[in-house]
Amino acid sequence: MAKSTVERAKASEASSTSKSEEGDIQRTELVDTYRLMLRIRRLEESVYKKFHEAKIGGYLHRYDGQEALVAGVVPQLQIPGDYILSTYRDHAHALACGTTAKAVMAELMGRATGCAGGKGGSMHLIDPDNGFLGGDGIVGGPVPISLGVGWALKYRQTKNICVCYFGDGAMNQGGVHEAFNMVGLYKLPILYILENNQYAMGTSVERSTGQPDFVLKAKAHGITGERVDGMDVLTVREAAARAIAHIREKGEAYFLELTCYRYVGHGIGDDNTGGQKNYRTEEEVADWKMRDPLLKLRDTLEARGFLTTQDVEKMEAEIKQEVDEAIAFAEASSEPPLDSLYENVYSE
Amino acid sequence: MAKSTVERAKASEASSTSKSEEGDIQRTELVDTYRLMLRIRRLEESVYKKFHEAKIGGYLHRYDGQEALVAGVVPQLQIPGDYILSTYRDHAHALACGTTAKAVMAELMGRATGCAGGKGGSMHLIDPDNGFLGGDGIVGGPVPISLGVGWALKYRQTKNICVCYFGDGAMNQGGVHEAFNMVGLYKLPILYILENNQYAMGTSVERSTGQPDFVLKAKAHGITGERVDGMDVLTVREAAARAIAHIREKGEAYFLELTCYRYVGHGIGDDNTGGQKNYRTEEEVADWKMRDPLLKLRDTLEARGFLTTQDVEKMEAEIKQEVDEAIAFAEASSEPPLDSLYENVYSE
Amino acid sequence: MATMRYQQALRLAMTEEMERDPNVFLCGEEVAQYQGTYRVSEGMLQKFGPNRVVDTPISEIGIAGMATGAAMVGLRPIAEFMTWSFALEAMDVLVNHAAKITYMSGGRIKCPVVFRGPAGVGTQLSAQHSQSFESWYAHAPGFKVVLPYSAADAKGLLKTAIRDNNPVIFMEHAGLYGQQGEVPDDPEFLVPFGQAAIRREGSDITLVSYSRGVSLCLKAAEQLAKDKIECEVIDLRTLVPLDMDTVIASVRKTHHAVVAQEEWRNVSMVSELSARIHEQAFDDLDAPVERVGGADVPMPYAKNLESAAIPTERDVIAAVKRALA
Amino acid sequence: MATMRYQQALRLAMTEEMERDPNVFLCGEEVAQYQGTYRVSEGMLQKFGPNRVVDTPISEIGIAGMATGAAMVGLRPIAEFMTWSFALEAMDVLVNHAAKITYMSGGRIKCPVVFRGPAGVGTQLSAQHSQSFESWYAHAPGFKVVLPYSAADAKGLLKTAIRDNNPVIFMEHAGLYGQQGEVPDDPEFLVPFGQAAIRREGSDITLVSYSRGVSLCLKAAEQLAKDKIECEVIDLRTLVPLDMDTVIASVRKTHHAVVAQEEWRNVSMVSELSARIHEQAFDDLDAPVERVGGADVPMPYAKNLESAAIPTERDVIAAVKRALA
Ligand SMILES: Cc1ncc(C[n+]2csc(CCOP(=O)(O)OP(=O)(O)O)c2C)c(N)n1
Ligand SMILES: Cc1ncc(C[n+]2csc(CCOP(=O)(O)OP(=O)(O)O)c2C)c(N)n1
Ligand SMILES: [Mg+2]
Ligand SMILES: [Mg+2]
Repeated sequence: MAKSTVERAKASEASSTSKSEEGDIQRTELVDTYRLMLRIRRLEESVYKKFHEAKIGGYLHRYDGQEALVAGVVPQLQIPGDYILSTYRDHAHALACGTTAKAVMAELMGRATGCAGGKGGSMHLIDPDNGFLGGDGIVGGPVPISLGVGWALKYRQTKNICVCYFGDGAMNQGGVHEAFNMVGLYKLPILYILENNQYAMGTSVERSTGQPDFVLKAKAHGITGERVDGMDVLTVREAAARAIAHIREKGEAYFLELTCYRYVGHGIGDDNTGGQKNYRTEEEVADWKMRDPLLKLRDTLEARGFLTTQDVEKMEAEIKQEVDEAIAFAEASSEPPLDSLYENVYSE
Repeated sequence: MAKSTVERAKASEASSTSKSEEGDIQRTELVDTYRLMLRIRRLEESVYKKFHEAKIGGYLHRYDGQEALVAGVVPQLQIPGDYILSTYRDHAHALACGTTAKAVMAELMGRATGCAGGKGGSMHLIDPDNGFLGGDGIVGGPVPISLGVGWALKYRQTKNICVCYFGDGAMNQGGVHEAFNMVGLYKLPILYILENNQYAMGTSVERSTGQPDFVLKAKAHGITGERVDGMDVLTVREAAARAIAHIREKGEAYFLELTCYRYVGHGIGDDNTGGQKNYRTEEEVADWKMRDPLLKLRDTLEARGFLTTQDVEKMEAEIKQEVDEAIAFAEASSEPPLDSLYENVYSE
Repeated sequence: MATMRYQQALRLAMTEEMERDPNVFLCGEEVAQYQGTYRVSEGMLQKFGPNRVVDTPISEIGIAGMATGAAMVGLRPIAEFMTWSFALEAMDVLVNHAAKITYMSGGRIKCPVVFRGPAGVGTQLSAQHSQSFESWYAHAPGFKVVLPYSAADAKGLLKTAIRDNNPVIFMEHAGLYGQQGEVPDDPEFLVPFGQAAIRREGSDITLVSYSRGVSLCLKAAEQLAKDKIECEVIDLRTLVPLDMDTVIASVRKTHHAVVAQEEWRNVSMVSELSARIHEQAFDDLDAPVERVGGADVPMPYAKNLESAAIPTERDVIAAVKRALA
Repeated sequence: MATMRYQQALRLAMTEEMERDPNVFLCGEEVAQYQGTYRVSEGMLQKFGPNRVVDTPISEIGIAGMATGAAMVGLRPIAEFMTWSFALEAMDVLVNHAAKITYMSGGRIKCPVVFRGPAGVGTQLSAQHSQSFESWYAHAPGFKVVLPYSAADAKGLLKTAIRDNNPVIFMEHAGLYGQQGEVPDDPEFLVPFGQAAIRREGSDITLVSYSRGVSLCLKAAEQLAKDKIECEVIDLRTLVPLDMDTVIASVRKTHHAVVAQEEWRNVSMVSELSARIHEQAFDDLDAPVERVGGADVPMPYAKNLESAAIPTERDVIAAVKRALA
């Protein structure tokens, strides 16, 4: 989807969209945004079950509640050309880049047909052909890498950009600051998206930072930025459009802090052990769910007459089928051959 | 010197000194400050010769031009009790803490009588009994350590503080940012002194930072700070007094960026190869020398009648003797015994 | 004696030492309010309060610096790495500071700090989270390197580590946290460093390992006993200091040895053990020392590949058969 | 053929490869305007401009990330660490990212990056600056590990490293920078990885080393020749991949071996070499393989202690005498 030329055209329109024009954005584009968020939500909702069936192993981090952060940004990118980096909480990013649900689900199940041939797993989804340079199991890990990707884009004198996602907890990693400073110094075309879902595992932002204004932390290294509501995908779209335009024109980085919330536990362990009780209340979770990005956009779309209940039911059915087929595909796929254990340690 | 009770009393006075009262600071204290700067200058001037005589080896970093940064701060500390950490450019810090010129020179020559028994050398002078926790060969290295020292002081509910020196280049080290953030979060009694001598080896500040306001970088982590003229020891004294009072009262960190200049090369290699020609002009060096902290204080003292030419000549003679004796002592001292090679890998 | 899990034994060791010495404190990610990622520190915040059980930001350099600096001025910190993989971020503080300050200061500074946390392979945690690097820490002088296998050792070695005046690399195996064992209640129960434990006596071949590798060897020994092959199983407990006397005495008796670990085999602890046994018991050996280790690849995610990358008792048995062939 | 210093040969390799391939660039601290801390990149800024010879802040994590990320999208970066000691700061990027991305991506991402710089002991640079950790990099899968001894290899191996599609750990010995040697001018002169060089032929004992350790062995061999002891001296050139065939073939001929390196001996490359030789040539050995390595202590500053900590040809000679005793 993100690859279609239509999208690419729209992306450039979007880049020059001002608040007033926002209302005129084509129906299809907004509906596609809703569809993407719904695809992410439904896919995420399916994975815990597969874990409990021992079809998925390892760590498993879901994106429920944060959908707007990718749906409001990635469709505006030029893929191929632009690059995306994210954390271990990366299923949504892969889907948004255009990785099929089948390739994602097969990777989660460690099958040869997975986007990383089964060698990466949930934290390491990757799809270079679609611009997705992968998740990363190390907090803050993608940020020093983004510096190199941004450097390459500038070195090659392209107009492309790198979008790098990372969490609020990652702001406390030294490597992030080294990279920010160098990105500020070299003026590299990178869009930083801070997924501020309020917690790093069980540690709230207040309990982990000496100074909670993350935009100031970016500014301290020479990177402009702003904080916007990450629960409203239209707001995210606008901010991303502004940011992307700024980057492509000025050829320098931009920092977006998107406030959002993670509905489920940090990872499946957190849900299984009920560890969440140690750091947040059910009321708090409920309050944030009132601001659900999918409900919000659906209301807008229905109000504007862009979407009917029937449309949504149809969409739900299509997506259910997509997810079911992805699961069936993954389960039917074979594990990587044993002799591939020693393959890919090196490239030819 | 820094250990005397007189000093301790004065230190507390100093802590409450305001600009207006500055004029009344006792003669002895200012004269001691001048003497300390002169001792540092003369000792530093003696070391290259010893290197060329192959009496001193390894790297060798001098403090000429930056004397005010230690002479304006360390005498105000409560030693023992307070702690000091510095970089590999650490001869001045050791002297200011009260380490004898003999123990310093013997360490530079790798003798058993050195402050580290000859095992540390120029970059690793250390003298815990005098509160000096050592130089550090790693850029930014002292800063994460200072976090632990500050933590211990708070943990023990003392009113003591830790003073941590580091260079402008160190601001680009991730560990410095991790530590700053935690110091801001935990509110620890640490005075950070950024020795901004304009260059990190051959790299000027402008060529190494995305945003040159270092005070803002500290603020971004919740640490208050200010930038002051490090070429004027009285200004440094005042700022340090303010900072120390703030830390002891509020129990939280303070950041001082002291602008200064390194007269000689980064290290002796830089002087030998003439590498300096690649990054700075002789004019620039000459301009900064016009602002020499020793000349400036001497003028003030002579103007105030605190110091006569005769006093200075006497002081020079005493210091020359001190340095000569230190060299004689070091040269007469024996190398560490060979069987000490395997000692001190572990403590009992 | 009480039966408890390895994980509880670790908690007991920390609790007893914190009760004994007010200079001991614990810091790390999620150790306090969250009760520990693996519940090792469960209840300790409630017992000792936030000044002694300290949650940190996700800043491994900061954590290592906090612990090292505090140790340099007389506290006895225990720093938890959520997993040892993340200690890679703090390598400069660990190797260039904690491990060297005593030597660089000519012995004037002590650095009594324990760095601890889960190490080794979990279950499908992929390449970045399935490793432990004990071989690295054993290579760099200045550390003591400790990897408990039994629940009793988890307690006794951790208490010794906390009382040691040097930086101790204390690696717990996540796969052993749930393992039950008999643990002495005695608050003075200390397991000395540098004394290997003979977990099983045997006369035909010596199996040397540590941490979870010991269980591979014990399982293999059981199997082999059925074929009348009697293995002596040695648990090193600490890699630095290393108890070669026990190993060599056993090899002089059995004339055969297999050294085993779960981690990557190339340039590792089993390489060192093999070299030393050959050096010190060459004439007693009837066959070269056999090494068992993990596959030299980043850990794959897929269950079948992961299983293939981790050594099992079958690999130990095969090595024994090669040695005795 | 031209006579030039090791250091110049490195510069020539980088210059030729940058002329050949616009995707190659050099970044690091003081590599450009300052002309290189050890003058390795002297003149390259003037020749290639600031986009291809890039000064960085003192940010090793940033440098490693810059090089790794750029390599992931098709550039061929050469990142210089001012010394390998400082790479400790970037260990996570090196080991958990550069070395693993190809495997974690199932081969979908290539990472053609060279990390290079001076390694090993200098002259009285103290504990934090006198070390190189090649044994660590050889332990962690995903790297190629290269340590040139001769000026010709400095050129030929670096060119091969730059053209390799994988992360290469390229360690230069500061003590060899000034060493002269004959270096082929041929811009296609490449020294393949995994092919050891026999620096001297001999029939009595095999000496295996790399980097500056080779010169210790050659000096020892000269001395020993006077006592009619003929040593075969093997320069491994690359530790990963490792050319054991050449080593084993030699040992089968000489029946004795000494493995030598300058770095800490415990759990190191010489441990691995000893283990492998014993495993692969046990029956051909008349005596156990002898290891020569640096003292297992942080490097002391004092000249006499430093000299005592670094192995010399005397240590190699002593080891040979033990082996032949
Ligand atoms: C360097 C490092 N330290 C610790 C961890 C363990 N860990 C994994 S996720 C996580 C929390 C990260 O929180 P945040 O950055 O806010 O991202 P979020 O999970 O909220 O999306 C931690 C501590 C890690 N993976 N890497
Ligand atoms: C982590 C690390 N990287 C690089 C070096 C090499 N190095 C030593 S001093 C120095 C310059 C430091 O400049 P600055 O911090 O401004 O301190 P100054 O020398 O000016 O006092 C560099 C790059 C080092 N010692 N440590
Ligand atoms: Mg978060
Ligand atoms: Mg400087």
